[in-house]
Amino acid sequence: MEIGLNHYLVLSTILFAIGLVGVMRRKNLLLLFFATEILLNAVNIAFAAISHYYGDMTGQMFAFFIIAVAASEVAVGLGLLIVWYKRHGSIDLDVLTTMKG
Amino acid sequence: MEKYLYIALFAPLVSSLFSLLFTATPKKLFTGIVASLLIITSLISSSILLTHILETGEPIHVTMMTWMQTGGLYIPFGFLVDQVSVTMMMVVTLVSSVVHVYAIGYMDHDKGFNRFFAWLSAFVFSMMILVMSDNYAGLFIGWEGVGLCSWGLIGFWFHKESATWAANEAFIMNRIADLGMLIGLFLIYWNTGTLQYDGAFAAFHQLPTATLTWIGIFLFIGAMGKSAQFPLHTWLADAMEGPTPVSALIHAATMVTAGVYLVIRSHELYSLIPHVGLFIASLGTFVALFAASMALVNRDMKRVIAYSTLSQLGYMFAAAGLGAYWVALFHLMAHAGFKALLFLGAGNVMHAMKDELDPFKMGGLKKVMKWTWIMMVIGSLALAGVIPFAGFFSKDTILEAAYSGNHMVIYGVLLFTAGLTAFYSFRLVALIFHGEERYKLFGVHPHEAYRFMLVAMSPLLLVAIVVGILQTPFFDMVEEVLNGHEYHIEHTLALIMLVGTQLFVGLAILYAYVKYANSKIKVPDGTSKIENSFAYKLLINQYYIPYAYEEYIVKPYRELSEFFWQKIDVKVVDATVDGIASIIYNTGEKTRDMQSGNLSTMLRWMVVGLIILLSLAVIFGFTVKYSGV
Amino acid sequence: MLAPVNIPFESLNLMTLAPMLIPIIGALLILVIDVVKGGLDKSLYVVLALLFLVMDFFSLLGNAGLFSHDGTIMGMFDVMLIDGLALLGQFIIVGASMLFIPLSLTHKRFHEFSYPEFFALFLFMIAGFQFMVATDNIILVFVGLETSSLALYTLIAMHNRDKSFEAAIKYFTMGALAAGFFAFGAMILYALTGSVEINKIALVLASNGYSDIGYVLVGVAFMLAAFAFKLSLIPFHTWAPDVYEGASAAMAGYMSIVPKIAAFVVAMRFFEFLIHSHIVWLEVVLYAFVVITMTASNMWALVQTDVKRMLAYSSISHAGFVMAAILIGTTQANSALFLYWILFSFTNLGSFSMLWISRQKNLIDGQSSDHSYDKFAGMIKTSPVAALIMGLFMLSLAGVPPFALFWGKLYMISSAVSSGYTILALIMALNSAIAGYYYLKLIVYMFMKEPVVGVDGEIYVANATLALRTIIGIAAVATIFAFVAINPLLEFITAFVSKSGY
Amino acid sequence: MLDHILSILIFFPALAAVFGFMIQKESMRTYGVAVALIEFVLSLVLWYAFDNNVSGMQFVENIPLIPAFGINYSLGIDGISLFIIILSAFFTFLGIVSLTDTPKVKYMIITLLFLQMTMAGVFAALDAIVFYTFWELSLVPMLYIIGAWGGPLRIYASIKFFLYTFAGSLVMLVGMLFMAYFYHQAAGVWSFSILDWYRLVLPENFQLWLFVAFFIGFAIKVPMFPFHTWLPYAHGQAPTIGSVILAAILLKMGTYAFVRFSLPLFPDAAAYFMIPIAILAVIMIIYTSMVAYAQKDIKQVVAYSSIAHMGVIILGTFALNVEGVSGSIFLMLGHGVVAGGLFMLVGVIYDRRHTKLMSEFGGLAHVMPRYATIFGIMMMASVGLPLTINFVGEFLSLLGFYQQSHILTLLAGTGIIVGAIYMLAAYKKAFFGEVTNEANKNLPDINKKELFGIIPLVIVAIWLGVYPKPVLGPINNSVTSIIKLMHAKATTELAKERIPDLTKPRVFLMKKTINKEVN
Repeated sequence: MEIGLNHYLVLSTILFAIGLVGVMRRKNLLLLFFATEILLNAVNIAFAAISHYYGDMTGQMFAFFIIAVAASEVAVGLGLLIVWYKRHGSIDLDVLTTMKG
Repeated sequence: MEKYLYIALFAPLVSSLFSLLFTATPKKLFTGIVASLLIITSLISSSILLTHILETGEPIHVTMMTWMQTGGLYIPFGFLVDQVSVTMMMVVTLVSSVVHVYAIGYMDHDKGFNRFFAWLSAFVFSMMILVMSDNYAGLFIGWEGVGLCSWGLIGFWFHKESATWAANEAFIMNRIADLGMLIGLFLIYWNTGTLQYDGAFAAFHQLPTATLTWIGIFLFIGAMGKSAQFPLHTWLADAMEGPTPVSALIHAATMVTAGVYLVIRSHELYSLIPHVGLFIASLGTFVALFAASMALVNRDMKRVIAYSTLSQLGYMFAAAGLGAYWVALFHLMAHAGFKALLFLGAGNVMHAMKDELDPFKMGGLKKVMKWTWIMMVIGSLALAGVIPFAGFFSKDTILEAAYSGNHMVIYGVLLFTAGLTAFYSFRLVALIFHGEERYKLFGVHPHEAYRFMLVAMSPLLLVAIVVGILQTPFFDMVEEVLNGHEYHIEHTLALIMLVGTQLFVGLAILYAYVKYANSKIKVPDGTSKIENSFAYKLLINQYYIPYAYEEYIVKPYRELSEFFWQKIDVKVVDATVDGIASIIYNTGEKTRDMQSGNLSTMLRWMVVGLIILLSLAVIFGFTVKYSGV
Repeated sequence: MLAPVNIPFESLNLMTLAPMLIPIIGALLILVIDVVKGGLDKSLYVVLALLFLVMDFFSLLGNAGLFSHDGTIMGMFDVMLIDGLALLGQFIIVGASMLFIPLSLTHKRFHEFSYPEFFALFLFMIAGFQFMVATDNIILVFVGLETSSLALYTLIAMHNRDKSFEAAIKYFTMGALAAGFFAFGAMILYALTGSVEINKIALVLASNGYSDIGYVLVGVAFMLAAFAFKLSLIPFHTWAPDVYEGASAAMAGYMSIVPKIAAFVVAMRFFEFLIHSHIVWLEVVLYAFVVITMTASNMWALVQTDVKRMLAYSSISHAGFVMAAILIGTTQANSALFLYWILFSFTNLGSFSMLWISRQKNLIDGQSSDHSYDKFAGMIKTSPVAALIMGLFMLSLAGVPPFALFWGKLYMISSAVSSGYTILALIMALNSAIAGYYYLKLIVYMFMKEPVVGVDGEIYVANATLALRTIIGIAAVATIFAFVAINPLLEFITAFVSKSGY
Repeated sequence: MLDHILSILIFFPALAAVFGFMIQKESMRTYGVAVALIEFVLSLVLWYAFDNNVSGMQFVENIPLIPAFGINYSLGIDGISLFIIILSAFFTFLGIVSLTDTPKVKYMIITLLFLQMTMAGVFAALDAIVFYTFWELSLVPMLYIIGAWGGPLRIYASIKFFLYTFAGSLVMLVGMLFMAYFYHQAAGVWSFSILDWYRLVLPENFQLWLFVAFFIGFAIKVPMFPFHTWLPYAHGQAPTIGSVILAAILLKMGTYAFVRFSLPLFPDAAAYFMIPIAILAVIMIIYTSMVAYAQKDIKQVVAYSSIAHMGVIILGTFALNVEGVSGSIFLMLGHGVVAGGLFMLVGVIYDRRHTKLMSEFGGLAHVMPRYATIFGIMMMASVGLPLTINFVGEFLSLLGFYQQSHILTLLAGTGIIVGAIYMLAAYKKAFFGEVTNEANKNLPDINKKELFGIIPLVIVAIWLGVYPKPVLGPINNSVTSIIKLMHAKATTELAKERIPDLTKPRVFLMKKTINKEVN
């Protein structure tokens, strides 16, 4: 069986769905960040595949930018997470509920 | 002559305003004197106008200034003195002059002396506007004005609950009728384009009968209220709560006859619609009998006279309805004289008896109040229609008019009522002035009224005695305006009728004396057989009509008002508004939990939103794909 | 080997990049200064930042002059785009930022302003926003979006309270998810059209007659979700109230204006061609967004007990209101969007600033939050001028004429009316009435209630300095006398918008 | 100066109010009286300079404000608006003069002056947006007056007042925007000028919808049944001065707007909706009169009576003939004077006893005879006795509508009965009978300051009842031109039939005495 564009796209979609489920289900902040990374990387796969399919570099450029953005996101995210952990000793989402209504 | 017109009209206004200045101050005798003098000035001016009319026959018509003008409507303050209005002016100014002077004595000890004269003169002014106006709108001003003054005067002793209640009743009942009148005015305006008498009368001839009928009916509704015709009659008896001079002036001589005046003034209308006229006559006849019946048993001196007034108004309407306008006007004039006389006499009695009204508690007053007795007797004779007093001429002519118009039922009823009238008039006289001196049981020491009060009453006495002989000159004067004709019944028949009527009346008087002028009369205590009879109860309770009004109109109105407020306005209309607001607020309150503050939930909301968008996209995509577009 | 690339320097059109470069240079300069000599007073950085913003503004003016002369300009390999939308967006972004920066000169010391990084990040963020609006390229939009967002998360967190961190984390996490949406949506569109430039995407889609409408819509749905997050449309709004509450009042006011206008400009670029192609789905969905966002957030604003949180919900509602312009899609509507937003930025920044000057270091006894309604009770008695100004802002927000926001509402509703959206116009109008209640509630507290015992007028201006007073004064004057400026503004905006083809 | 007298009238009080912040508290009342007096004199100057023979707009000012969107600052008055402006200045003056010892009197006077600005603005505006601006702006000072000086429920009442009217007028705003849009479609340019709009003939179905949109805004303001429930609360809670201005002027904005907008812009719709609106008006008259009768609080009686009178005004307006419309405008003035006076009078007793419940009183005529007399006069004016100001208006309004419907006029006419019932009942409860309540035994009679506020109203109420011509004349001119315009613009048969054609000579069967003395 030859691996075509559709397979990549399906894989990407599946990964994205997994990411979404992770975002919804995870209660641990760190794992939540992982899930968002999965989302972005799912998109990266698709971009790379489509770029190849069209023979156009734009998609890959986009993918690179996404990687860069993801990296900075991790930096900021982890920074926030560490501060929070220092103050509260927990990275459970259910603690983050002082504001509501 | 215009000068006198304005003097006649505005002297009462000046008088009223002058007295008004002192309303809040203690009694000042000069307000009464000045007011009386001004009213007498008005009387003199009116007399001058009367002479002028008699001499020249030329009506005086002036337009003072514009009142309202917009669109096609033009209403001036215009005044017309013609044969009819000058008659009314004379009646009004004469009676009011008498009453003013009389009241100086009658209101002697009253705190509201000054206020009384302010109101009384204001009334005269309104009445003058009413009769002198040359258009319906001006008439309406006076119409409402006298209603207002009547309210103020009935409720003059405003500390009394019954007085203020009666005042409000009178005002409101009059307003009901005024609405009818107002509608009549609207009809006249939209059909003729004017409210001036001359313009409207001329135009009436070209209007369809149906329209004229409506106009006639609505105007008459107005007249019914002011003249207290059934079913708007209850206020008149209650209006006796006012000071007696007021009853004499307003509720006997002038205001209540305004309705009759309206019909007479609009005779050009009513002569075009005789079927309405017949209805008016029938209603008048009915009221004549109906009111007389209530007067038979009543134990309140003033109320008896009030019912008698009502009954006589019925006579006037009967005459006016039958087209005998001049007769109606004549009876109006005569009636004003003797009825005012009776009331003022009753006032004397009240004064003497310390405001006692029940004639059963009097008796034998003849000895102490000789002059009053004489006046009351003459007044009663005139009322009863005994020859040669005023009432005979006027009332007899009404009967003749009914007879010659072949309205036998009306004739019969009116004749019968004449008997009743004689009976209740002399029942009163007998109870008050004859028989045992029952008042002694109550420790009252009656005395005759002030001399000047008696003198003041004398013009009325004169009217009651002599006005009858003026019938023919009066006819000559007004026939030009009222297109009337004298009633000539075959001589012998007339003679038979005359004798028969007089006999009937005489018997009634005799019966009254026999029954009530004896020493066996006791103050009724509710145990006698007659007092427990059905007829008596019916009559003493005024056919239960006030009761029915209270029970079936006033109470439901009050309850409905309460219901509208508490249930509809607060619980439905306002609650709906607040309900909408609180629905919005509560929706916010209930759904704010969506913002749980939990990051997981927030993320899920985002995903849910995305999924909704995606599902819609897919649905829409399929729809487009398979709809063949 | 690669052939040498020969690109004439002029064709780069460097001045298209100038407005973004200026704040970046400024940010770098601030960082350098800090490295060279630390511990300098914040006022230096404030002035520096302001200076660079002013320069930025002038460069924008220069570009605006070019644009009005030559029309749309492309630059930097056709990545940069200077058109009316870009310019208007940037004017608002830079203008609002200029108003915001002096707000850091508070009377009380606050943690974040003592770091020069705050100002550097701030300038980076502005550059990011400018990139977002001044391009047609989805990649650059994405990069701009993320640059600004990441800077913003940090700025919020720097307020250094528990709530600020919570807010930053929430905002960040949801932002990451939204970034995923954006990327996925972009990917689908790229897959369908082979392009990442909006006008090319539009061309390709139009040329094949939207044959794969289902896929297009899926892509659009993802993009829409991402924008909805940024614009805080329900149900993607949940971050907004918490973040506004957690951030400092000044920052909250800033957030209600600048990020949103950037997102609006991009949304306008992205959705207008779809709206004009009469994609019913989009119309329905946008309609629903507009109505639900306006109405629901109004309802939630009604029940708030904290003024700042109320203003947060009110900002959501205003965003929903303005979203209607995207739905309507006429020139008038798009002009109305900018007009509205300019007026809104003065008023809203003003009202948040009023909260900002009343900010205490610590909560007053018996207060549950920084800006509860109770705190403002009887303000007219203790501090009448402040109360009047606050009342003025509230009336303007409620849309009472002749104050600023009324004219925006007027023009916006008019654009709905002119395009046949009668029901929408009515809903917009009635929502203003609902909104009236919560603005009024504050007025009622300020003017009609008795002061809370133990509160003196000082607390309402605890934070006031000349700078803050000036900013509030400018906002108040602009709010009152807006009617003078409406005509030139309107002509200017309409010219720019219509010249850009929107 | 006369060229800009309207602007001066509008902005002078506002400017004075701003300066008022600098005035010392003790001197504030004098300052307020002076400013209000100047304003009132200015309004009289306006009247003096007004040309009675011109039926169109006078003192027109026109400054472009937002020409790109067709919004101009344009002012002008005709016979319809002239007198309401004078009345508003008059009431502001009297209100400030008769202000009792109000707390925070400085703020009160500043607020009143702002209110005067908005009132003058509403009635002088010839541009829909300018009109709308002042219309909405007038809510704010009133909100503050009720909310800051009101009774125990003042906050509820003030918010209800504000939001209810605010919501209604937003719907109206949408209507205005539609109107401008249609004008744009027809003429190619934007315009919010009312006079421009007058020249626009709309298809009937558009008219109907727009009419409804405007109607909602106006009806809530008037207030018409069933949108009236804010009014009893507002009056019940407002301080005396608030009620006076509210009843005398603010309510008139709604009815004035009907004449200014609804009739000339939508003649077909006005004819179409005439009967339903008249039915509402009749309900207003009878129903609210009955509700008034059930009230226990004398101020609420007057409040509900206002609604009933507004019903008559509406009825007259929708008579669509000169008589009715002139009458309704005259009744606006009349009701302003009378209801304003009655509220002032209620305030007099409230100041003494701090209660308005009629059960607390009784027999006041004994202890306060002057007060009772004046109250009586105003009450009689309120029930529409001839030779008082209200009669002229009521008579003409009902007369006008009689041309359109007999039965509805008859029903509306019952207003003179039910009106008398609640008024007399209230008067009886409060003034007649013996003084039973110990607290009332030694009440001082109405004092000089209060008399100074009320006597002018009594004088006006009687003067204009006896000689309405100086006012009715200009009104008649302007109304005639509006009716002509309406007839010319009417497209449907119904409207042509219901709106009289004044270009043809009026056809009556007889025209002998009419117009004999016209000039």
